[in-house]
Amino acid sequence: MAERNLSVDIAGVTLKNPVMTCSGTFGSGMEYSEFVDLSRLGAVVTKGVANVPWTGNPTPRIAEVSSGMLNAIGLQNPGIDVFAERDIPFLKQYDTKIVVNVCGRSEEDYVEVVERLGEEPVDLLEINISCPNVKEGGIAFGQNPKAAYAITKAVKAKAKQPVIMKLSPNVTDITEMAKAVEAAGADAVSLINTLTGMKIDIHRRAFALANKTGGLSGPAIKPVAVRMVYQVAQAVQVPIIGMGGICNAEDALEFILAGATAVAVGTANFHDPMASVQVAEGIAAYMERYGVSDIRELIGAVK
Amino acid sequence: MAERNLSVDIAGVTLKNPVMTCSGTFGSGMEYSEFVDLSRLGAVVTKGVANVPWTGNPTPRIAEVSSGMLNAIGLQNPGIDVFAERDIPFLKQYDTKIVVNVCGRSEEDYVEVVERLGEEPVDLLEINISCPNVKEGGIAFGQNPKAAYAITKAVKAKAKQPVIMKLSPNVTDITEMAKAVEAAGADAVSLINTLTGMKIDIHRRAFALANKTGGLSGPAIKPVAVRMVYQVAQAVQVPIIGMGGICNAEDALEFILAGATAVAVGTANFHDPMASVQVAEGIAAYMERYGVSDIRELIGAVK
Amino acid sequence: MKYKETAKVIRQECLMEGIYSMWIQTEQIAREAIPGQFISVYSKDSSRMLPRPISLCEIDREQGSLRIVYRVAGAGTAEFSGYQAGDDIEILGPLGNGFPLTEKKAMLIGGGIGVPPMLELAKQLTGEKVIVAGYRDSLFLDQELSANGAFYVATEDGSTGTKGNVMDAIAVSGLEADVIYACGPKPMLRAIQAYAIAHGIECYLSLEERMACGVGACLACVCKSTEVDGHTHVHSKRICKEGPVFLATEVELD
Amino acid sequence: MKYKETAKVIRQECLMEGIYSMWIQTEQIAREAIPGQFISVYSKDSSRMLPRPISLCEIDREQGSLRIVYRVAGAGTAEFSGYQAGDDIEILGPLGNGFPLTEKKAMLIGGGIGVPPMLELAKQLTGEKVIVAGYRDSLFLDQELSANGAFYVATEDGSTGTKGNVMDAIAVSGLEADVIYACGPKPMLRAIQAYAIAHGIECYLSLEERMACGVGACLACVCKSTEVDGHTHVHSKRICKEGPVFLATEVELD
Ligand SMILES: Cc1cc2nc3c(=O)[nH]c(=O)nc-3n(C[C@H](O)[C@H](O)[C@H](O)COP(=O)(O)OP(=O)(O)OC[C@H]3O[C@@H](n4cnc5c(N)ncnc54)[C@H](O)[C@@H]3O)c2cc1C
Ligand SMILES: Cc1cc2nc3c(=O)[nH]c(=O)nc-3n(C[C@H](O)[C@H](O)[C@H](O)COP(=O)(O)OP(=O)(O)OC[C@H]3O[C@@H](n4cnc5c(N)ncnc54)[C@H](O)[C@@H]3O)c2cc1C
Ligand SMILES: Cc1cc2nc3c(=O)[nH]c(=O)nc-3n(C[C@H](O)[C@H](O)[C@H](O)COP(=O)(O)O)c2cc1C
Ligand SMILES: Cc1cc2nc3c(=O)[nH]c(=O)nc-3n(C[C@H](O)[C@H](O)[C@H](O)COP(=O)(O)O)c2cc1C
Ligand code: FES
Ligand code: FES
Repeated sequence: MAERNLSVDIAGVTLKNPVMTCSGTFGSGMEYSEFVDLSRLGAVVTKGVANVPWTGNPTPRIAEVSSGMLNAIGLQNPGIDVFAERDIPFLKQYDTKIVVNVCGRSEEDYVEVVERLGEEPVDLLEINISCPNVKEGGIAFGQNPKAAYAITKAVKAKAKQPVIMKLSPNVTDITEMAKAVEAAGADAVSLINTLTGMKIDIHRRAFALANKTGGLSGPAIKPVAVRMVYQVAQAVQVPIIGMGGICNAEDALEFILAGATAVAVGTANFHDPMASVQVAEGIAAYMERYGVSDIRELIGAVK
Repeated sequence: MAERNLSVDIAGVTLKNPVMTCSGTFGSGMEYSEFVDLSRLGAVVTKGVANVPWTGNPTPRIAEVSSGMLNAIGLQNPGIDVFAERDIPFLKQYDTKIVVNVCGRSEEDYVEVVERLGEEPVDLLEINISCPNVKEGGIAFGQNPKAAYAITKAVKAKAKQPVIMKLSPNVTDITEMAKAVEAAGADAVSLINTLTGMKIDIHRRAFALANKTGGLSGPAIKPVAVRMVYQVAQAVQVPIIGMGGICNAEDALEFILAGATAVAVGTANFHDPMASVQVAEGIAAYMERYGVSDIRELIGAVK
Repeated sequence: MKYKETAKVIRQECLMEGIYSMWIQTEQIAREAIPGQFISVYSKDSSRMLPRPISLCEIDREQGSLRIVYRVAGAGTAEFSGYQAGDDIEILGPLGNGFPLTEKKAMLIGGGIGVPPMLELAKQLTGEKVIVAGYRDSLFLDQELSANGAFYVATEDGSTGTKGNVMDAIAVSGLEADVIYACGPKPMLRAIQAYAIAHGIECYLSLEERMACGVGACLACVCKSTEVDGHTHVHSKRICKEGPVFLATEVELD
Repeated sequence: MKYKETAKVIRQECLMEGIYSMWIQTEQIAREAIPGQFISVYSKDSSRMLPRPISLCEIDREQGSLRIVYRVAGAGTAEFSGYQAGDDIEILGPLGNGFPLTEKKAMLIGGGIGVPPMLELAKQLTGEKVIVAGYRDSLFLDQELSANGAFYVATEDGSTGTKGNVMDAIAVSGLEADVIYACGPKPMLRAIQAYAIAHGIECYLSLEERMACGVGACLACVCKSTEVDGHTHVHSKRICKEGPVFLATEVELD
């Protein structure tokens, strides 16, 4: 039986397999390390971290919806200092790549975190310009190609690690956004962040979330995510990290065939803490079944 | 026990209850009339009709996805002549309002159908500028406020009946679109049409739909739809017809509380042919339970 | 009339690996059903909204019961295969037009999971008939079919009957008929269509397509028709409504 | 350690309308669980992705079994209420911190569906204790609780015990303690918190919030803490991880 190659390359960083975690659904890996051997993942992507601690939104912060959930966590995080002291050393214990998700309210916020991370042993930076749950920053950068271009430029000017720009699906034309960040020097793009949604509690006659709106994630958004990955794959040259509703290897393979070089597992972790590793195993089994010797043969194979 | 008022007004047309059907999911009512008494619906909305017969897309035209489906029917229709001769007389047998959904490839196409319908006993026109499944027309008008304004103006200039503009959710800011069509004279808006999605068959390594992409509908899109109805309700004065994943009265009430004057049931018909009438009955039961004497007390009650 | 029913599973058995046979007690559907029609079966998992169309394999009008025989193809049919006697099953039917019955010398051709609808048809056709069934390797429903007419088998691996497909079996055994009824994979139907047209034989083909409504309202399940269709006046017929059974001369199989 | 298990329902009974009691056979979870902890229960319907957190009502470490008592509040709990002996049940646990056991004179207060976790706590607390339970009207678990300590009841309609809430029952019966454990609706917890702080009594409150991960990773289930929390260094603690049991002085209930 031939060795199968599952490793992929994102901007010069080699992942042992294409499976990562979605920012915000996996903490910094600590909690889920009781269930999965983090060394079996291509990379762990951390919860968004800002220059200073953020309090996040009031509760209720989540609501269940058909085949998915809404969240409005509001990027609660301890700030870069605590994060660098505690979470990075924790992740360094494992044989996996570290991707730090960065959030901010202003260009300066982002740049401060990025500069600070330049001294740290992290492999990739993922810049979240697509969080629908904070009043300032976040999605504002992610719904306008000019703003996305500018923030990418600013981050790239200071970043020591390759930069992944995380795109919002709440746009008319995702390829415009992808082209803008590519033009500004982004090394990769990740998509999709959540679709903005709302749930109303008809008995209390009130919003289900304290924040009124929240981000829709889970299998419900997978068809939109696969479509956007496909569109972006036809529009840019940089590698794509695909996410949105991936629960199993079949789902992940849809993204890879559509053009994603790597994939990330998010909401599915809440349904099954072992989901991420099972996706990686399932991809290997698929390659075995169909005699695919290198995962790269599958990337973008459906056109 | 007090009489409860379920009737609502859309641009001067009184619907006996706020429940309609979604265009394209109910034919012209003929097939479903075996299961539901059409006279118990506020209105029947027909499949999109064009000036001439359209062939539609090749098959497979649909695919199932989590809590929803993708469709790329491509607006197959017999053209306005056959429609006017056969479908309108059929619907006139029932005590319900008739809403004709109009599609076109160009402004002239739309206007031709609208003019032709001016002579017919139909109550409302719904102009579909948001179909993601046809190459020309359709969504092109629905993703650009200027184009939406222009087509609305052109249609309004010739329409004898009040005009509902049907909006696409595949936009960065739905309120911009709603404001544009309101400014151009639209009498009402309906939302949402389908979100563009894709499914890949990983075993055949091919698109699940012949058209590659299709429109995502069903409960999966409900949170996005409720959010957009809420946003539009804050942005315009004209009545809103809400749709997207409504399966039962609870779902419908979310839309009404968010600001919809009427609602429409689509994909749910495929799961249960009686869904539309059950939604109407369930709304009445909710009003009974909470002592709501007039449905209008509920419209937009959550702010 | 069509009915949406919460019917009851009478019994279910596994005919061979991945092929199940289920008898269902209905209120109305069985009493009005004819061979070649189908039912839509609904999943109990709310994430799966669309019904699964399954042909009627047997109809017991007196008992009001139906039999379906189906292959586990995905999550929906896997779910159905777990149902047990007494369980509820949500169904819509009877759907489609069904096979027109004649007294002519008939040939019934089933391929793979297209074999089941031939059983009720064989039982209801009173004239002279031959039944040809094509399988990959293992046989199912073969005993019941052979009790209802002269029975010929083709298997891909040659383990039973003619090695090859149903056309091979027809050729080898020199079978002839005045009317053909067929259900099975598209390549098989295409071959039968060509054969019937070439020989000027009246021929009915039962087609498949992805369905949403199952009743003719959504236009998901169309096939190309040679003539302009009566419904939308293009070259396109609804398999769930005008079909699933079409005259070979009526449709284009591409 | 936490475990994701496909456990087995041992038996289930309906205690009163809408309230169910289920015993579950686990591999590992019961052997490591303590009172005040909870499990996450997963739905079998793929449209419902999030687990339902349910407190442990009894723990049989030797048998490796757990008891949960829950109210049918929506689709998920309605589904669980249909499970029967022998059915699989997908669970994650044991989750949360649980109640710290002491030898002090204890008062256990449960309100409504906050009553169940008091049973295992009562069984494990060896010192002097009173148990106060508040109900709307009908009682459940009352016999088992009264077998484990002095038992006082408040009902909203006055049909049993003190008419009113648990605070009324405490006042009427002049109950006192050196440590309080409480679980129930927020208004009740708020009253107990105020009472305990005013009287300088050590007091543990078990809180509820919507949860996604149940293990501390998603930050869905936070409550306001009086001090900066250790995890994200804001005033916010994770109920699933640092809780669900908090010192009354540690949290703000708004
Ligand atoms: C008129 C008609 C009669 C049929 N009769 C039989 C029968 O008697 N026995 C039998 O085993 N099968 C029959 N089929 C095929 C059967 O409908 C599919 O195998 C079944 O829908 C698969 O569902 P699934 O959930 O297991 O698979 P999945 O692949 O998970 O289904 C996903 C979706 O695709 C649809 N789908 C998948 N395969 C098919 C298909 N071949 N045709 C139509 N839709 C499909 C499903 O209905 C569902 O909406 C018939 C199909 C049609 C159209
Ligand atoms: C730590 C903890 C312990 C609990 N212990 C018990 C118990 O022992 N017995 C009991 O009857 N109930 C308990 N609950 C409440 C129980 O979790 C909810 O009643 C249950 O999740 C409702 O699910 P559903 O699908 O029936 O309702 P739905 O309203 O349909 O649920 C929809 C979503 O909201 C969540 N949700 C709804 N109500 C609550 C709630 N009150 N708290 C948290 N999430 C909620 C569900 O988990 C689900 O994600 C506890 C909650 C927490 C947080
Ligand atoms: C609870 C929760 C928290 C999230 N937090 C972040 C975040 O901090 N930064 C970010 O870029 N994306 C965040 N996301 C978005 C996810 O990373 C991912 O893009 C999205 O959920 C789609 O993937 P999924 O459907 O697999 O969850 C969050 C999602 C969820 C559900
Ligand atoms: C099979 C199908 C066909 C449709 N055809 C049309 C159409 O002809 N015109 C139109 O405006 N919308 C069409 N739609 C969109 C629906 O009217 C509706 O906006 C959408 O499906 C969301 O509602 P739902 O989730 O309840 O189905 C179609 C949807 C489906 C599923
Ligand atoms: S499935 Fe809807 S028309 Fe046939
Ligand atoms: S539920 Fe995720 S942190 Fe508590």
